[in-house]
Amino acid sequence: MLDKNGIAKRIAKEIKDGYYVNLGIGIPTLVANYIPEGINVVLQSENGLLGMGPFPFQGEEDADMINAGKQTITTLPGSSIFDSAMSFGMIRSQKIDLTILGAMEVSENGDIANWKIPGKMVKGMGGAMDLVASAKNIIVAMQHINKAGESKLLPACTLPLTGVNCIRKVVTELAVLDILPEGGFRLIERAPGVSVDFIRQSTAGKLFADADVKEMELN
Amino acid sequence: MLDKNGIAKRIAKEIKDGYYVNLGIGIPTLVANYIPEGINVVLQSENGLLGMGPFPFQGEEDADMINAGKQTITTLPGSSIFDSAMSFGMIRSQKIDLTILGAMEVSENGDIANWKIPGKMVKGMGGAMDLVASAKNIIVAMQHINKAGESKLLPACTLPLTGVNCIRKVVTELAVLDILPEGGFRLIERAPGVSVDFIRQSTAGKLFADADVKEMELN
Amino acid sequence: MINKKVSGADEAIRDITDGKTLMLGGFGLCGIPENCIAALVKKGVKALTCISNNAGVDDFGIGLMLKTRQVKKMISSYVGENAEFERQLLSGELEVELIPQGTLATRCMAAGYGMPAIFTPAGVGTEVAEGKETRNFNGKDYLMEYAFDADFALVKAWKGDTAGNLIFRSTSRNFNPVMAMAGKITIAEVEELVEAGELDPDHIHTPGVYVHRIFQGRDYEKRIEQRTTRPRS
Amino acid sequence: MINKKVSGADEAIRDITDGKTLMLGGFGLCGIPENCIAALVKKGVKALTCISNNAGVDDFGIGLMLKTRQVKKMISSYVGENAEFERQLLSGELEVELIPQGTLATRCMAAGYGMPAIFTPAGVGTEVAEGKETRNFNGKDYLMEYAFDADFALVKAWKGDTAGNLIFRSTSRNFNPVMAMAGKITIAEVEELVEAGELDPDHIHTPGVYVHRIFQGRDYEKRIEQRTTRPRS
Repeated sequence: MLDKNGIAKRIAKEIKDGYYVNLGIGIPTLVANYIPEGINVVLQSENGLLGMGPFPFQGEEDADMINAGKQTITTLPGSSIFDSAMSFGMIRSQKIDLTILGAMEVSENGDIANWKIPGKMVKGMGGAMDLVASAKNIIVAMQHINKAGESKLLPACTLPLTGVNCIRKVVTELAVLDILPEGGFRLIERAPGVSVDFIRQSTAGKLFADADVKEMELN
Repeated sequence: MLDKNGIAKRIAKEIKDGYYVNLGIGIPTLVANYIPEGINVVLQSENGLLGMGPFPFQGEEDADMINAGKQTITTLPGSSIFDSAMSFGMIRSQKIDLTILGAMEVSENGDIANWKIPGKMVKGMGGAMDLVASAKNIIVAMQHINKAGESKLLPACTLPLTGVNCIRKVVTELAVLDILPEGGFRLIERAPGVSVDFIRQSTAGKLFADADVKEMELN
Repeated sequence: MINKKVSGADEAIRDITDGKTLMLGGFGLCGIPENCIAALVKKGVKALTCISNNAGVDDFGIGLMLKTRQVKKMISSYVGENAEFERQLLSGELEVELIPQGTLATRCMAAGYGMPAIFTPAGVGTEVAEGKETRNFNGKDYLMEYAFDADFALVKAWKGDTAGNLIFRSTSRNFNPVMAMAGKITIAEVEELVEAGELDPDHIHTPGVYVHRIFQGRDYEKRIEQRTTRPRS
Repeated sequence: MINKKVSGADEAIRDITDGKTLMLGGFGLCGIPENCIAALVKKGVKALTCISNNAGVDDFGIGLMLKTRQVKKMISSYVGENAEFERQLLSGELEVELIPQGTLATRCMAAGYGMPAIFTPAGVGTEVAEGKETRNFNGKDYLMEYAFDADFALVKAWKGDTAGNLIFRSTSRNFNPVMAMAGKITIAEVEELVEAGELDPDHIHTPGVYVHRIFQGRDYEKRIEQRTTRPRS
């Protein structure tokens, strides 16, 4: 079973040289720590930055330089700054090669819910609806099961949707799964030490799994 | 009867302190020469400049600094440069207080034709269609009659239209005329030495004129 | 050039009265019009509709105006950092319209660019789409979203000149340029106000034509929400 | 950063083949991609559709490609400076679509901003409106105009870096930034190409994500169409 860093590490392997990537808040942010050496990637932050660098050194924080998670960050040589309209312009026109974001629920037909729990939580969707509606390549980083042991990979989402029929790949603490165009989760890799049976038990949506599905390689 | 500079001089009196103004090619360009002292006006050039200054001194022409007539020009303190989308964005959102442009024909209901003579002339509309469709305040600088003595202020335009029902004021070599909301030209001022009768003769469209309409003051 | 300079925040917001619709620039607490917000709190104007990506935090930014109950309605994309906001929302004291961040930005741009409506795929198939026109282009569904209609836009820039030209610094740019274009009256507060002619025309982000009033702000706090650092190795 | 640098115009246009749709930046002869045009003439690629505000003059700019009959169709707003153009148009050798300048700019922006269509009042009631959807918003009629779909955008900037970031100078900016955003493949030629990190992130007009290839141009002529001056008094 993977921890958050393990999920981030596995997702980092999906990033290819030359990609422009948008990382959501939470686990996706951690992905930046695991991008392999020699891979040139530009991180977009939808508040208006291409070329997000690491956190600043202590004492060098700049209130004017933050990422979409409101964290102080830095630029890199070749960075550019732009306004919010252009930022979402480049997202809508699919200039961003890969979007990685979190989810509370994902359904077997690729719907995603991650912004609202009626009566309980009203943080808002931020840029997530724009990202999932526009991106050509989206990976969801999420927990496969909640603390009560209930699956979050469902036949249909129960929470208000963020986007419909848009997710094609999910990485959880248990597995890597593709969502098939015709519907259903296809198990691609197991987390180390996790059995296909346990993944099947933990997936409420339709699951297609070969008995001999391989274990993830994380290094 | 006014020459081109006279028309420009008369139009300049319509410009108020604090106006952003777009000047078309031809007579309208001359208007800049007659803006009264003490009136603060910012000229917009739709290729992407606010704060157009005078022509450069000889030897200081800059190929990168031109106006919408492709003339070399200069900037003024407080000028700004922007792209073509923003330029027409500010035109459409009516940030420009006054637009002055030329015409080949104007009709008594405020239509204008100035971009095409079928089979003869195909220069294109440039920014004129955007300007006339968007501006809240448009003055047309034009010849009242052509070389054959025919009126260009018509009941209806004969040439392909640039815009419909958009012109409210016309200044010609003979007169200043308003176009009434209900249709028809209303004579406001006569050019020096021009009679109301001659203006009536020279106006094919419906004309409303008091016998004692005043003569223009040009200084 | 036309001189847009006013003495300060109080003069700049003099005609913002009860019930007006305001746009406020900024993302989180980054690039917010601190001086204008303080002046609005001091003035006590009420029943405002505020269009802003976020709602500040409990004790800063738009949060200050929520505390004093000056806001009737918020139109935002993300409000997750403000407990007082959540309380007013859940109790029904505050109307809230949550819309996608890109839709928010583009509806501002549409107003500034004289486009009455735009099409975006954001929110198709979700509750955001309820009651909206959906239209298919090239096999993909889009929502039609209308340009905002705001009485005032309050923005914060780094530098500005007396002609109203603005330059933003780093990611404090965010919504400020698009809102500056969109207000019927746009008020800009700047960290440094210079004479017309001191800014390079090629580097101006917001041309002065969009700005009606400009003043040099003071006592900027520029609070940081998430102070993240790395150790010097 | 991702390195977008190529050796020069020939390499940059290597995959522009017969029948492609190109956007070309510039207003008149100001800010046109001189090196790319020269390379296209040399290569002799044919049956091109060119989207450009103007068509150059007889012996410069896109005029060079008209002379060699490489252009099948022009989409422009103003073409009044080119006799060869007028001849080909009147003889029927050249297809021409004339559209309002703001519509041209906004259809480029729409492509770059992922908006399938936009609304503009320009051309309502004229022959430009023929066959187009008209829609009324708040009592005013607008035409619906579609985003352009161009295979390549060829733009000219003043400075650029290897990450593809562009800075334009003076009014040579014009259509270049909006076309840079709009091409499926965007090729930028610059007067000065520098390493990533040498340009101020706050002053970049076109972020590198929009630019696929960049090269340092040479032998810029930067011809002036209307050399207007005033005497030194």
